[in-house]
This record gives sequence, structure tokens and C-alpha cells, in this order.
Amino acid sequence: MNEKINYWKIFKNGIFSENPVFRLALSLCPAVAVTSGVKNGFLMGVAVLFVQTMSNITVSIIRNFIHPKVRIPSYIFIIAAWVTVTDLMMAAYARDVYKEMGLYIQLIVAFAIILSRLESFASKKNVLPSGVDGLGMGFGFLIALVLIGFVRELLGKGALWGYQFTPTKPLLIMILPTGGFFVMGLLMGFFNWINRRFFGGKASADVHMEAHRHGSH
Amino acid sequence: MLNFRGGIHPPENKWFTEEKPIVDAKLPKKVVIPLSQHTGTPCKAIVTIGQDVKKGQRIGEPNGYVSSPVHSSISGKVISIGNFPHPSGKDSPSVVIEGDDRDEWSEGIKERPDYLSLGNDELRKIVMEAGIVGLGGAAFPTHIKLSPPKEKKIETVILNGAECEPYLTSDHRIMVERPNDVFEGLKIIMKILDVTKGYIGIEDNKPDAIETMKEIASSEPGIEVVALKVKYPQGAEKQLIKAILDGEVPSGGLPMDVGVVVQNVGTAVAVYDACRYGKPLIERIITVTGRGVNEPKNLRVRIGTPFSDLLAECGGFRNDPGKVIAGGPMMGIAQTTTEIPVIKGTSGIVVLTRKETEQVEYCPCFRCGRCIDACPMGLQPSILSILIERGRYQEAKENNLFDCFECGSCAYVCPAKRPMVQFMKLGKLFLSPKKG
Amino acid sequence: METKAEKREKQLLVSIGPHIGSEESIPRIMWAVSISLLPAFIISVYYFGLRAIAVVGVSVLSCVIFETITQKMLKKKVTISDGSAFLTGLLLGLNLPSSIPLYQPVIGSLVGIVITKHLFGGLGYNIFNPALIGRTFMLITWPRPMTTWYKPVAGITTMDAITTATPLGILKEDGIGKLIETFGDKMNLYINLFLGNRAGSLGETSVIVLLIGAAFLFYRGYITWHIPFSFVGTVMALTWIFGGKGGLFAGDPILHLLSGGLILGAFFMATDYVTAPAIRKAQIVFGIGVGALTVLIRLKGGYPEGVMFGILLMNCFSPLLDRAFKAIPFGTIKRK
Amino acid sequence: MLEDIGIIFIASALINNFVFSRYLGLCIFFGVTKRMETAIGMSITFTSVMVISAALSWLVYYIIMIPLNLGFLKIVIFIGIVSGFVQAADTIMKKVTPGLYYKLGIYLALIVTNCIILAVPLINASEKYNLLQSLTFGLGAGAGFSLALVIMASIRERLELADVPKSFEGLPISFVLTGLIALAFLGFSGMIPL
Amino acid sequence: MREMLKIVISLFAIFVGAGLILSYVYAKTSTVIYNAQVREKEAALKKMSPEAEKINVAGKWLLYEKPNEYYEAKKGNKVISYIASTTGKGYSSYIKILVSTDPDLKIKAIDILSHSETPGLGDEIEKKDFKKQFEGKVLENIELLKVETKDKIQAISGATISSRAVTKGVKEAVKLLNEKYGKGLSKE
Repeated sequence: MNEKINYWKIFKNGIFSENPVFRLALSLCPAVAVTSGVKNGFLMGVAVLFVQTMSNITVSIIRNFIHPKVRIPSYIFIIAAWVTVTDLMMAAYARDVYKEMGLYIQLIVAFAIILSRLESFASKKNVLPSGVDGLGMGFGFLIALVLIGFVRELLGKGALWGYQFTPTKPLLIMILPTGGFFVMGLLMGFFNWINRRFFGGKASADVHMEAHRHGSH
Repeated sequence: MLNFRGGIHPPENKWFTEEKPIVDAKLPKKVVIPLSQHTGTPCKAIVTIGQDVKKGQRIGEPNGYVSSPVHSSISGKVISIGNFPHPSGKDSPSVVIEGDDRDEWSEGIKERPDYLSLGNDELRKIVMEAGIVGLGGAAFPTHIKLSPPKEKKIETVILNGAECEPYLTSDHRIMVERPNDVFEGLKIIMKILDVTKGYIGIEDNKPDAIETMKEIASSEPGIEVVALKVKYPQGAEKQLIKAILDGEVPSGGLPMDVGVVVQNVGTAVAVYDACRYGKPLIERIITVTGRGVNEPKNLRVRIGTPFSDLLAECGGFRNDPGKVIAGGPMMGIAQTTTEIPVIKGTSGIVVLTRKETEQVEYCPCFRCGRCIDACPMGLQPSILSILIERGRYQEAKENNLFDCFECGSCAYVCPAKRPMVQFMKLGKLFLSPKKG
Repeated sequence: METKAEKREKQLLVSIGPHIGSEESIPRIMWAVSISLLPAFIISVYYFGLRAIAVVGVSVLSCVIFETITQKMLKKKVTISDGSAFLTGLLLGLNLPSSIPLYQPVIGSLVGIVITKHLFGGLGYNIFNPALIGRTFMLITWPRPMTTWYKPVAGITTMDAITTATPLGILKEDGIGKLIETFGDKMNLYINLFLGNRAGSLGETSVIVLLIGAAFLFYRGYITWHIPFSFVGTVMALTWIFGGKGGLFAGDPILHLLSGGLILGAFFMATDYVTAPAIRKAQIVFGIGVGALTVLIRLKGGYPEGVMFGILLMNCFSPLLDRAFKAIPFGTIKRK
Repeated sequence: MLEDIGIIFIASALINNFVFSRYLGLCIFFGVTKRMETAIGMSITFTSVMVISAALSWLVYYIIMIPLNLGFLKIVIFIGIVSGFVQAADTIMKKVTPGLYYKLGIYLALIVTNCIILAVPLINASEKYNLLQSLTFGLGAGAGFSLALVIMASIRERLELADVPKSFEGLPISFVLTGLIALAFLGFSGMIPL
Repeated sequence: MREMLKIVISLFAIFVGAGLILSYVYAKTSTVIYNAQVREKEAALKKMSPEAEKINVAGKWLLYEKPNEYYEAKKGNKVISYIASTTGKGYSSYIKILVSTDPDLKIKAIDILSHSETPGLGDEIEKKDFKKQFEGKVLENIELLKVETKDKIQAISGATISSRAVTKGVKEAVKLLNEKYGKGLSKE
């Protein structure tokens, strides 16, 4: 049994204990930038999920072919290629969302989370676990984005997925940049509190610097 | 008006005693003479229990370079040598002498009407032998201040008559009552240091002292009496030098680094007494005052007299006393008991009522900046106190913590009632090499 | 047996010096500032009616309540008696228009007290002025109610008053001509602005009563000239130079001095100890900075009034300024 | 012309500040502002890389990519340019000015995975800025980012001494703080009627 | 040297591989994107004049250096409407507007295509109440007032800059249509 890889564990890992946004504090820009609504957050999440999974798989497949001295540039090329694919697909098939967050879709290429997973996981593992890891990370990211989007859209617009509940916007500020930062900060603080209160855990570590270093050497 | 940066102006409260002439305190029945009454190494006792001693007899031998002998202040019998309470708050080795009421001088005491003809080294030796230390409070052995290293050229002597601590008036009374002795003392000091320029700095709230001193100074070329702005801590050496000479002693440096020696007016009188009359330092003038005593007085007191005797002489406590302070209310030390001897550095006993000393819980700093304005050393006590509160001692050190001489100006002005001096002491303690 | 005297001696207090302290304390300062705002509050009731009491009352009450709740939740000592929450509420209330729906100041107080103050560690640690953050939050969240002003009508009136723009609003939208026309002539304009007979936030309108309060604070030494004077001076200088339509030096500094929230901001909010620099030299730079930003926003920005944003923006720089203008330790200046 | 350049500079530095209103560069923003020294080092490095990569990208984009109709490859190409340039700078600095390299080298390494470096050429391309405008945009964005870093570092130095509730220590409070700064920066909105 | 060659080959292969995949995706999607853009534009124009059978570009014009177009909407051979795209210089963005008029150049409708004005204030230019005010107005009536008005345009309180931007943009467009299709011409 021991030899069997626990795919569920790898998958779960990305969603909870190593949630890229709330736990690893990586790729924070999109977490604030595109989460003024659930829909945007969801689609961004899907885009990252796609890029992460595909890049993980690609790297895993050709990992023996990549020359170790130029592995970072190679990874970046691979990510950039998949991002371009996503970019073009969204431009073609999800036009109204794309107009709002096109720039951020293109910037997925610079998300530290993706590169760091390639370096720390996909480059060492087989295709299947790498894919599952990508899915897990992507899902963790997606869930975080949807959650932030949920709070912001509900408070900021009185709506969910564009469906309006209230006649007016209750707390307009929440859909502005400043509100995005507030919601991020308060949610992170809230999760830390829950974690400390009920699970006795530590606050989310400032590990992102590590990950950056890790990814770029 | 001569001034320095920072400082505060607390209520002076000098009216209790500033008009009251110095009177001799009753001869104490028993004195406790600590062997450590000065900055530096404590003395070694040279008497044994049961031994008879005379007034002015040396009972403690200096032990090292920065040290100073102590003498018996009464005649009587040594009844105990051991650890006794000391105004610094810690018990300290002391010699206890029971008086025999005869008050006889020891034989070695001899007058020297021709003292001016003595050589500098001889005079310096007299000062040392007499156990004279700075009487302003710090009690640094005077003979060391009078022996600057060769490379430091001393150009000026400043006599400190600022007496900036609230309540205290002993220096004030000395200047009014013994102005000539003060001058003679200053001249001896100037002679020893081979200096031609002397200043006497007096805070502007003692016009009578300024006037008296100026009168005498008019006939003394080279000595100038200057009025200083009434401000605490005007009497701190570095601030005094800044105010009078506009010179700043560098951080970590001494007055001699800018060619100055500062002495207290009381010390000058002691120097004169020692050189002229051969008297060792066995008595000093102190102010017993505050709303907690019945009859505030300026007293001439034998070293070693317990506070309780003096308080009784001043009519005892009144108004529910809350604090008995050895020294002034700013830098003095609160005592747990009145069974404490007067030592050479005790400039006064201030008794505050319980109401005056009510303690309030302190709050977080709210950055009003008053302490920054008040700090005479140009520090930022607010930042220092927060750094120390958070245990970041090293950063406190980088912010010049060691320039702080704990004058308490910051704590005085702090609306959040933060115990600044306590923080500073704590920080220095943690940074001192012993504690690592 | 201990004698009475001995017993008493045992109770002697021991602490590290100094053994005396100044009379000043945080509550004393906070309440004094609150009192200095009292004239402004009274005049706001005169001009805007009972509604002023309701708005200020709700702000003050909710600030105090949020302070209590937060401190309880954080298991800290409840310090509402120090007056700082009261003052925050008072300043917030006086910075609001009279017609604001009453649930809105509650949210403003929540943001001011809980997020701006206590999340950052409570009194002394907040980076931004809580009342101003509360107000700005409200302005962004409810732009319409926060920019609906009523003409002051002396006496006890309510909502049947007429909406109008603030003098700065008119100045920005229609120019100075229209503004003078609204008030009759230029002298009349100045007088009305000075007395406070104009639309605006509750407490900002009457320059004279604000100056009375400020004079009290100066007298007590609770504020110094550094921030308010450099702030007001900069605003006047820059509006004089750049404020006019017909080239340089054609502006009307007096108009800019008297209108908007300049006096309220300069004397009561920019001077906030916690959020302004503590070093005097830094305070002057701070004041100049607030003034410059205020004028920039008034003349070029999207909002008619820039005092609030000016102060908040410079609040960001306070730690930097304190750092840059560190006090000079004694002994660094050589003897002359 | 000059006015146009001024507007681009102020808009990119203040009004549309990368951090406070475009939400870019957050990882670095939170990562390096714990200490003033690193914040300043990062500011210098970033601004210079941003300006230079803006220029290089502009040249490649308009001289090679547009004529060859390769616009859709801009992500791949731009990131290639940025990482190539950073790699080159890294090597050259190590050889030519080792002192500076040891001060700023570690920041250089962080740059590749940072979105704001990539955002500059992407925005330049989508706004169709000319070379001078692109350079100005890069400089303005860099200045704005530097400003944000320095402010944040100075505030966080103070925050470290503050009694922040445990759950909010570190990143959460930094986010709230950034929100408050962003709120203050809203004062600049509408400053330049576009 | 061999090492170097290996590196180059490795990188180059990845690069070419990526390039190939991308070219394929691009080839597939670019037409979709282009078509979608065209369709979007058509749909927007169609909304301005629903009964038109054909809407043709009649010319291009510039406002605030932004390219705009104007169109003739025809039913059969008869022009039933003129449409112009125009630009407003708003509070924090350029506002893209479409205006349609009937043949006598009375405004039929306006539509706000895109903007990023202040949420809560400036974005009220999108509201029906505001847009409806333009209907039936001719050139002389397109003027912004800050008071209640029937025959002019009333500004949105608190969002004067945005209201003015839209009004000015619309006015410029109608002025242009007037120049091109002044009464005498449109009759033929």
C-alpha cells in the first residue's frame, strides 16, 4: 500500500494546508485584482487551474529533456506558452470577462506559485501526480478567489454572479482596490484566528519570499 | 538667558526652605557610615568593633584609583561593622559608631592659614585625604576630577550653583551664607588645575545668590558669575557647559574632553574647609522638605545621621507621607525606610504626601512628542521606551540609549505616564556585558 | 508591637524617579480637545438643527460602543474613559453632512475604530486618523449621501431645507463668479464663510468658533504652531499663486482659507499626535505636504475638497518623516 | 508633447499606482518591505529594470513583432526579454561592479517572477505608446512602485512595535494597511481628466 | 562546447514546440476573436436602430484624437437612422458612446458602450433615466443644466463631470451628423 501514491492527499494539500493564497501567500495580485465578483474570480481560477495543470504535466513529461542549467527559462517558456493559449481562448470565447481582466490573464505567466510548483514538484514527479498536484493547487487558488469574490461582490454590489439581491450597492468600496485589500486582510486574519482558535495552528507563514528565491535560482 | 536644548520646568517648590538659614542638626547619637559613598570602589574598613574613634578620624581606606576615604563624623565607639541599608536601595557595608557626646576632633586635624602657598600636588592630596566627593549627587571623587590626564588641556572651571532639582535649596543657602568660602574653594580648584577662567552658574530663581556672588566676583578677575534660565536639568554637567560655554560634550565623553571641569558649589566649600582648616568631609548641608514634613529646614548634618533623626528634628511627618526621597524629586531615590544614613551625596530629603505620589497605570505611547522636546540629550525617549518595551535592546543602543543620564525629564512630561527612566535603566541593564 | 509610625513607614512607596510628574495625561488632553470642539458643535446645531445632534450623537455613541466591544474581544483594558473614542466620534460626526442617513456613521465608526485603530494595536499605534478614515470610507461607499449638502437655516429646522453645493463645490464647478453671485458680493461671501453660514460638513463651516477652540488648545499647549501654520500657510501661498484663472498670483487665498474643512483639518485633525510626526522639523514638512496636496486636489483633483485626503496621504509619510528628521543627539555639534 | 509625458508620468506613479490601484507587484511589495534597506535596494533595481525592459520590449515589439505579425506571441517574447535582460545584468554586474552586485544582486533574482516587470511592456503595447511614452511609463511606474515600497517599509517598521492582534500579525495587517493607503491614494483620482 | 550545444538545443526545442502549439491555437482562435469583435459591434449598432436592415459605415471622424465612425442605417433603400460613435472626456476615463438619430437628426437613443467612471456616481450615466433625457432632442437642446429641466439635459447631481462629458460627446456627434446630413441633404 505504501508504494501507492496518495493522490487525494496531493490534491487536498493544495486546497488546505498549502493553499496558494491564504497559506503560502503567493500570487496575491490576482487575488485582489480580479475578485470584485464571483464570476471573475471563478474564471481567473479556472485559467490558473488550467495553466498550472498543463504546465505541471508538460514539465513532468519533458523533465528529462530539459537541461538543468536552463531549467528556469525553460519553465518560463512553457508557462508563457500555456498562458498565451489561455489568453487567446478567453479572448475568443469569454469576451466580456476578458475585457475586464485580460491584463491579469497575461500576467499569470509571472505568478510565483506556478513556477514554484514546477520547480518543487513537477520536475521531480511523474505525470499523474504532477497533474493532480496542479489540479489541487489550481483548485485551492480557485476556491480562494471565489471566496474573496463572494465576499466582495455580496458586500460591494449586493449581488452574486451578477445576480442582484439588493436595490442599491451596500458597501460600494468593497469592489474598489482598497476594498479588495481590506477583504483579503480581514479574511486572512479571520482564517488565522480560526486556525489558532480551533486547530491550534500557526499563522500563515511569510514563506513567499522563500518560494520566490526558490523559483528563480 | 543662558540655555540648552530641551529640559522642563516643573513647579520649583523651593519656597519651603529658600529663606531658611542653615542650622546645625542635633549631634546624632549613632551614625551609620557606609564605606561606599562615592562612585567607584568601596573603601576597606580600617577600624574594628569596639575601637574608639574621634571626629575626623579615617575609618575607611580607599581601595583603588577611583575611590575615596571615609571618616568618622562623631567621636565614639565602633559598635558594628556589617551590611546596613544604604540610600541607593541596596544594603552596603557600613561602620556603625555610637556617639559619646564629646564631639572631639581627631589629633591629625590641623589648620593651614598658608594653604595658598602649598603646591598643587599637595593640595590635590589634601582633597583626596579629606575624602571629598562631588556633593551635587553623583559623588564622583573630586581629586580624580582635579587630576586630568596630561593630554586633556583644562581651560575652564565651572562651579555649579544651578540647583535645578525642585525643592532643594542647600546649594542656594551655601551661596548666600558662605559666598566667600565658595570663592576661595573655586580659587583652590582653579589653582590645582592651573586654570585662569572660572564661572559660577546660578539659576535665575536665586537672585539673592546671584547678587551676592556677583559682588564678590567683581573683585576677582577671571571669575564670572552667570545667570542661567530656570530649567531642569540645568545643573547636569553637559547641559551646564552647553549653556555657559555653548560647547557640547561629545557622546560618551567627559567635560574634560572640551577642556572643562565642573564642580558643585558645596564641593568648593568642602575643598576650602579641607585646605584651610584641614577638615575632612564629615558633614554636609541638606534640605529636609516637602509637604510631608512639618517644618522644612536646611540643616548642617553629620554624615551617617539617620533620616529618622532629621525628620524628627523637622517636626516629623504630616499629611500622610507617601514617599521619602533621598535627593531631589527628579533624580533622587525613594526609600523603603527612614532608617537610612545621610551620605556624602545626599543633597536633601524630600517627603511627598501620598496624594502627590499616586501611581497611575501607564498607557501605550501616543507619540505626542513631548519627551522629544524635553530630552536635554536630544534623544527620542518615546522610541527608546517602545524599543525596550519590546525587548529590542540592540536597536535602543543604536538610538543612543547610553547617552541617557536618566534625568527623568521625559517621564515628567509624559501624558501617558510611561516610566521612561525605568525603561532606560532596564535597557542599559540588558545591554551591559554582565547580563549579556 | 509596631507603633503607628512604623506601620506607616512600611507603606512608603518605592519607585524609580522622577517622583513628580506633570499634570498632563491622555484623558486630560483628549477631553480638552473634545471641549475645544464644543463651540463648533453648538454652532452646528444652530445652523443645521436637531439633525446635527443626531448625527454627532450616533457617531460618538457608536465609536464608544465599538471601542468597548473591541477591547473586550481583544481582552484589553477598556479605556473609553480616556476620551479618545469619544473624540474620534466627535470628529467623525462634525465631518459629516447634516442629511446623512444615521446608519452610515455607525459603519464609519466601525471602520475608524476597529479597522483603523484596534487592528493596528489601539491608541498610539494607528497609522491613520480613525475619524478621517471613517469619513473617507463613507465618502467612497456612499458618494451620494456624503455629498448632499443642505443650506444652513438658522434655528431648529429639519430636512425641508434646500440642497446646495458647498462653496468649494461651486468654485470648482462654476468658478468664482458664481460663488460671489450666490452670496451677493465678495465681502458678504467672506463674512458668511467666516461665520459659517454656508453649506458644508456640520463642524467645518464656522471659522470663528473653530478658531476659538484652536486658541484654547494653543493656550493649553496641546497643539503647536508647526503643523497648522505650515499647513494653512502653504494652502494660502499656493492658492494665491496657482488658484486664479488669469495666470499666476491671481488666486484668492482668503476664500480658500475660509472655505472647506481647512481650519477644522489644520487645527484639529492634522495635529493628531498619533498620526502626525513627533519631531518638530518633520511636522513642518508634514504641514507643508498636507497643504500642497490639499491645494493639488482642490485645484486639479476630482474632489472639491482636499484636506481630508491631504492629511491621510501625509499620514502615510509620518513614519518616514520622523525617520528622516531624527532628533540630533546632544554632543554631535562641535564647540564653536 | 511635454505635457503629455508629464501626465503619463504622474498617472502611472500616483493616480494609477501599480500597487495601490492596479494591484500589481504585491508579492514583492509585501515581501521586501519588512526592512527599509531591502525596500530601497529593491526600488532602485526595479525602477532601472522597468525602464530598460520597457525600451527593449518596445524596440522588439515594433521593429520585429509587428512587421512579422507576431503580436500574439508578446507574452512569450516579453518574458524572454525580461529574463534575458535580468540574466545579462546579473552576469555583467557580478563582473563589473561586484560591490553593487552584492547589494542589489539578490533583488535581481527576484525580478523574473514579478508581474509588474512584465506588466510594463504589456500595458505599453496595449496603450500603443511610442518609445518616449513607453520609457516615461516605465519610469513613472517604477517611481510609483518605489514610493509604495518606501512608505510601506517605514510604516511596517513602526508596526513591528505595535500591539497588533495575534491573528492579524504579518500579512493580514499589511493587507489592511495597504487598503488604507489605497483609500488615501483615491484622493488623486480624477486629477487628470483623461 | 557539447554542453553549450545541448543547452541551446534543449531551449530551442522547447521554444519551437511552444511556438508551434501557439501558432496552431492562434490560427484557430484569431478568426473567432475577429468574428466576435465584429458581431459585438454589429449587435451594438443594431440595438441603436433595431428595424434597420443594413447599417453601413459612412465615414470616420476624430474626437479627442480617438477614432470614431458614423453610419447610415437603411431599411430597404431608405435611410431610417444615422448612427455615430463618439467619445466623452469623463472624470477618470474616456466614455465610448453611440448616438442614433432619425433622418431629421432628432436623437432616437444614446448608449454608453464603455467607461470607467467612479462607481456610485459617474457610473449613473449608464442609467436609463439619464440616457432617456436625450431622446427627441435636437442639436440646440443638447445642453447640460444643473437644475431640473425638460427641454435640456439635467446633470446627475454629484457627477457633473461625467454628465457633461456624455452631453458634450453626444453634441459633437450630432453636430457632425448635422454637418454631413444637414436638413437639405437628408431629404433626398
